[in-house]
Amino acid sequence: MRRRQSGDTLVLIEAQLTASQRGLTMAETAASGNFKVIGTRPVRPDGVDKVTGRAKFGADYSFPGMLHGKVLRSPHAHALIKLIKIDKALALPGVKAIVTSADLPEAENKSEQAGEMAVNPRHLSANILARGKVLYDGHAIAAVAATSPHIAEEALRLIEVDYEILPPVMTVDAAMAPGAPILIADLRNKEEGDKPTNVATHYQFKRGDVEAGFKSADFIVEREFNTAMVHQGYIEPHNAVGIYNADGNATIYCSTQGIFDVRLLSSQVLGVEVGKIRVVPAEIGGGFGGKTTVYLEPLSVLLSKKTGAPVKLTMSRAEVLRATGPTSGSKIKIKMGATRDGRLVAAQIWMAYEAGAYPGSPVGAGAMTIVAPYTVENFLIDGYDVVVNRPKTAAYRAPGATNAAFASETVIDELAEKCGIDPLDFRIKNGVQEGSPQVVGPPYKRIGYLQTVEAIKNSPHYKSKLTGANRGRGVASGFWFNAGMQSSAIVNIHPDGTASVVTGSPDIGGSRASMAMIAAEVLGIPMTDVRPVVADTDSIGHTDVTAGSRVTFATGMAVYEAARDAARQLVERAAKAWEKKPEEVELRDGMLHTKGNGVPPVSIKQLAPRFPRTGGPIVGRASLNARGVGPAFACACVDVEVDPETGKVQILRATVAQDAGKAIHPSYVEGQMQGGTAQGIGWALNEEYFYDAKGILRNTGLLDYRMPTCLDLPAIDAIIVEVPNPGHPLGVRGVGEVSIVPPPAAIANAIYRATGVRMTETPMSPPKLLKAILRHRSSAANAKAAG
Amino acid sequence: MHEIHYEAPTTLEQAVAILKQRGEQARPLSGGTDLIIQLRSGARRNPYLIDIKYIKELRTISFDPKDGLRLGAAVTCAEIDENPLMHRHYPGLTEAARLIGSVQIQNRASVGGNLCNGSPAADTTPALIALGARARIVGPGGEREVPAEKFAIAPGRTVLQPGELLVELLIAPPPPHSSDAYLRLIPRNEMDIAVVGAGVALTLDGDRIKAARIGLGAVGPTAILAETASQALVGKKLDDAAFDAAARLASEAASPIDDMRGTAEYRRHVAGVLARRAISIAAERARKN
Amino acid sequence: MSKKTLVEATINGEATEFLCEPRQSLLECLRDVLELTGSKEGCLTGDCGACTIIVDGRVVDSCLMLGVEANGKTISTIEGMAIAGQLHPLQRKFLEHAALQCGICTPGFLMSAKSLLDRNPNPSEADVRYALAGNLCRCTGYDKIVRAVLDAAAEMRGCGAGKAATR
Amino acid sequence: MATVVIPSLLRKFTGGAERVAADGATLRELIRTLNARFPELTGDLVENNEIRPSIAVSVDGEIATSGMLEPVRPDSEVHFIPALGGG
Repeated sequence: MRRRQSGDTLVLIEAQLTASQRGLTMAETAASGNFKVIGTRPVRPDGVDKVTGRAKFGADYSFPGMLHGKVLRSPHAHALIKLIKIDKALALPGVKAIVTSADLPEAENKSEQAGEMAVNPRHLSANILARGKVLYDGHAIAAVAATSPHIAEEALRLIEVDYEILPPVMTVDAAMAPGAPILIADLRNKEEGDKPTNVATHYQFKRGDVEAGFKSADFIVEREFNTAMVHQGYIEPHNAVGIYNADGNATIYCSTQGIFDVRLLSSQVLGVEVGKIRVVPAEIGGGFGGKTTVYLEPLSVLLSKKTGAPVKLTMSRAEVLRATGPTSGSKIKIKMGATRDGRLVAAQIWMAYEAGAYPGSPVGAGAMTIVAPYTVENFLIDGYDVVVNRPKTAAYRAPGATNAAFASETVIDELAEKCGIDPLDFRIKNGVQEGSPQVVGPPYKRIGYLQTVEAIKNSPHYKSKLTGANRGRGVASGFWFNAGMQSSAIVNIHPDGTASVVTGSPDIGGSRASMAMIAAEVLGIPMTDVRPVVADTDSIGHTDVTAGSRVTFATGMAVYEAARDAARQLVERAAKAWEKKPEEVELRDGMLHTKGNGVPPVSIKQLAPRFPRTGGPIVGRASLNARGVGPAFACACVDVEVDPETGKVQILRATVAQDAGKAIHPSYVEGQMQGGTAQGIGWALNEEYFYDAKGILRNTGLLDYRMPTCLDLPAIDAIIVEVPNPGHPLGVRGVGEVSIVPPPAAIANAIYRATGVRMTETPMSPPKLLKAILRHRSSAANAKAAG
Repeated sequence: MHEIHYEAPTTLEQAVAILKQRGEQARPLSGGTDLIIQLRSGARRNPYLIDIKYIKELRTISFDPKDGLRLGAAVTCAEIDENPLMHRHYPGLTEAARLIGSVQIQNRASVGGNLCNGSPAADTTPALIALGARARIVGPGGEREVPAEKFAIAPGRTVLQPGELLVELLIAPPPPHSSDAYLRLIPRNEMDIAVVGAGVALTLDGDRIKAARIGLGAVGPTAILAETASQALVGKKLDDAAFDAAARLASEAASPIDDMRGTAEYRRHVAGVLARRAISIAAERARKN
Repeated sequence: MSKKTLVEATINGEATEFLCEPRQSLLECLRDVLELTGSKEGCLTGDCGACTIIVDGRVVDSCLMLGVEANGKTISTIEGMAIAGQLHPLQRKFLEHAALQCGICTPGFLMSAKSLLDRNPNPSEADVRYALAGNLCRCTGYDKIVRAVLDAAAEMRGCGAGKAATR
Repeated sequence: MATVVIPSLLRKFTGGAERVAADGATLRELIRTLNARFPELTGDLVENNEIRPSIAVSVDGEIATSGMLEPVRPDSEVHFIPALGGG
């Protein structure tokens, strides 16, 4: 095992900015690299609370008279609910209320915009409490409120449910087979007309002439890949405290990636106006996309309404795994062709993703990312969103892209090998850059794909020699769109010249630090003089989810604008005091200066106490629907050692390069890159949803849902590449997601070099890899015998 | 969790009396690292928990060159790992104890609890089987001893009758030129349950094997003594042929199932691989003793 | 309602009495009875380590210990780690190294790391990784956590800022 | 006239045409023009006078943030693409 102490870090900066950024003072600063705060590594403002146990996560809230709720869940994968009898449970001392779907209003069967995604309120409601039918093991049926969580649990045992068990449909193959049992009676798709189906949507992307493309290819690789359903694995289970008041107003305290989404979705499920619900963001213990929808939140309000008391619900780990939103397992058939000189000329791809119980897998994103890093002249990509008797999937870090890249980046490795070209050079040769068309058509703006590949190529890791038996090195790339959407920010200047910056983006990985840094940079004051606040839904303008790598980009843009608004007011205020025109005053390094001679400069600290007598408080504001999203690319290099007798893989070394655009707080950017890489490694090697023949999830705990421990991972070197995003005043791209995409393919490619085996299935767990190794050996032996 | 009653007797007599009184409703509580999870999930319902950690006899490790080891049933894995005599005389059992769970778990879990839990995948059981350990059980009807390989009778079930308590594990002193080893396969490097475990104890006579015992875990409903594989080593020279033959027989002794942790085919294969590796480590250690 | 038991323990240096039901875990007692919510619940099966505390000098998962078992014990939780407002070097190093993102696992990691350094002031990277293997973190990939612990150890040994830590 | 790139599966409604020229200063006007020529096409893109929630519109490579009111220039290129969520 390599004994290096820590990841080495390198920041590559490409300083030139495009013309679109001209006219922005800060952008000029960005180009010159003369930031005072941005790019430094200060301690996060919420840090002390988090290392002393003071930070309040959702489950840490309690209120006088609070009751505890628990949810009864289906023990069957697919069944009709004939009868629910609650009288025995209600009779248990301490039980205060029980709710079922009969307590929820009928929700409309339509598609509605909710944050990032389209949501069907009927499906959402039925996922929260099953209506007549259960569609997966763990599907919620009823919820109990009692004086203690133990009593609530015992009450669940006393609820009687009669089921009519139906055959489970667990895979896309089973769901798409003719005559397959139908999960949702009224589900239809365009192509099958009025025929009941399990295929919710068919996506297709087409460019050029794929047949002609293959004719021009010298090498063609065709393979089928299968990836297992996996979970985000956040350490904090879902939670919610609901308080319903007699006046019809409700408050929800919960750990969520999107308070405004919780408000909207809860209002849809409960049939209550949005304005009657306030959502207070607790600290959130990880989400990775899995906390962008609701499960317990509406139930907490419903039970509170029924009992008149605050009600807290928390999930057990088994509930988290059985009944929240993992990401899709998938089947991908892929055929790609290249010319002898290493030019990709054609790709034909068929991909089907498990949506879970209700439509909405990320297969569309998978289809749009699968060849996104490459200019391929001809392709035909078909994607199918398929319902199966598994939990409804939710977003998971670059949703859909990791499955897709596992397939395409493995095949590209194989093509590079056939062409006799280094796999990184092959990627550089075919890689997209500014002006290359995206899969969906429009050209890329400024992107840093090639720079990430070059960064790996020039890394100490790739340049080092890997020696030793059963060892191999693999590389792979990844693409993710990143997201814009709506954000709001307020910057208050306090009487002592310090500031607070208020946003609606729950801080899941240190975003308070970057928000404070951006405001400090604009105002020219120390970061420690800016206190960041994550406010509730009544205290800040609408802000979409902390997801899609959007917070530093979009909320950061709002903070930047709000701070500039405050700065403009400071200038006006000083000008007024000095009887100058505003354009004669400027704010520089926290000091207000007059242009030319005259008045000595005044600091914000000196000016602020005089606000009451010069026109009142100064509040900078911004709200926006962010444009200028800059996509992200990553490239990873992984060394493995395989035990050929047991199939166990050890990760020896890992390096990831990623284009951040501009790293506001480099430590937290590296943290995102390292964390995404770790999740990708877990996905690659051992994580999977393991269902039995009846569709019951067998691995419902963290003993058998095997996420990497710190003994399973090496130091992870993070190379931040900075190719500024021309669409952001500070050059920021999102950094939260793309690093999860390359590892599974990089590991498969490394395993190939260590063993000669091409893995086409995740997880590449010891039993699966050993089987492949033994098969490979016996076929090699047969070939030798025959030869 | 359902309601429970908790008692913490300080003598063996008290413990046995309570266990007798409560019958099947009672269960001894040692580290609780399996039991509390099972009570919480509803896999077991025992309203009476008898905390045995305050009974001195159950918390003691004693080694005597003539009589061997007496390992109290509630001695924690951490205490075993911290005991130099354990490392010197029973390195295989000690490494098995050290493999159970995290540091947090090792500070609570006991070898006795590991055995009483009756899991076929318990790490210390194949190591105990290899060492020929006997379980001393005290109950209303007096005392009895049961060999480690006979202790579990089915997954989660043991020979213990209502009212009976496992007091300690008895292991003979290691003969000259002997040692033991334990290996397991887990998909991760920590915090996992054995997909296969193999414990081996060997005694050498020059470059030949004088005695051998191979215990296998997670390859059947209970951990087993792979007798044929063990016997195949006896009288053999320490060479590849002998090791390979024993590995083959160890694979054949396995009767595993397919589950989320591994396929039957995989477990059978790995049983041989690990047995062979553990034989070779035990032989290497024995040579130095 | 089952009968409650009186438990006496020393918690973060204070003699403490509390009432609990025997079925309540020590974690539940700390969080719901004593309002010490710094110890977190992540799995209730001893697999994630978010509830790690130190009992009589040894780390345990407080979810796998009954409250009644705490009787007579000396217990340290995250709330007692900073003394008189002074952060423990581990706490400081976690902040300096950005060794946390969401922070839910942080109290457990700090308890495990403290217990390691209490026993072994000069651990290797492998020692640190072994000692922390019972604590899951899903955000960081562990790199910065391991680095922070090594740096804190160096500082506590009096080596100043360890070489391991400098970038 | 702006160029509208028709999603692959909807080209059956445009007689196989991949790129269609259409007039309009906003998406609403553009879609109105398209609707007049290819009445079956727009039902999959628009519902109740709004872009369907499952669809995102890219105008000159930028995802539209003003819905049907999004400005379109005479030389704009417009793509209809699936909406997607991040984690």
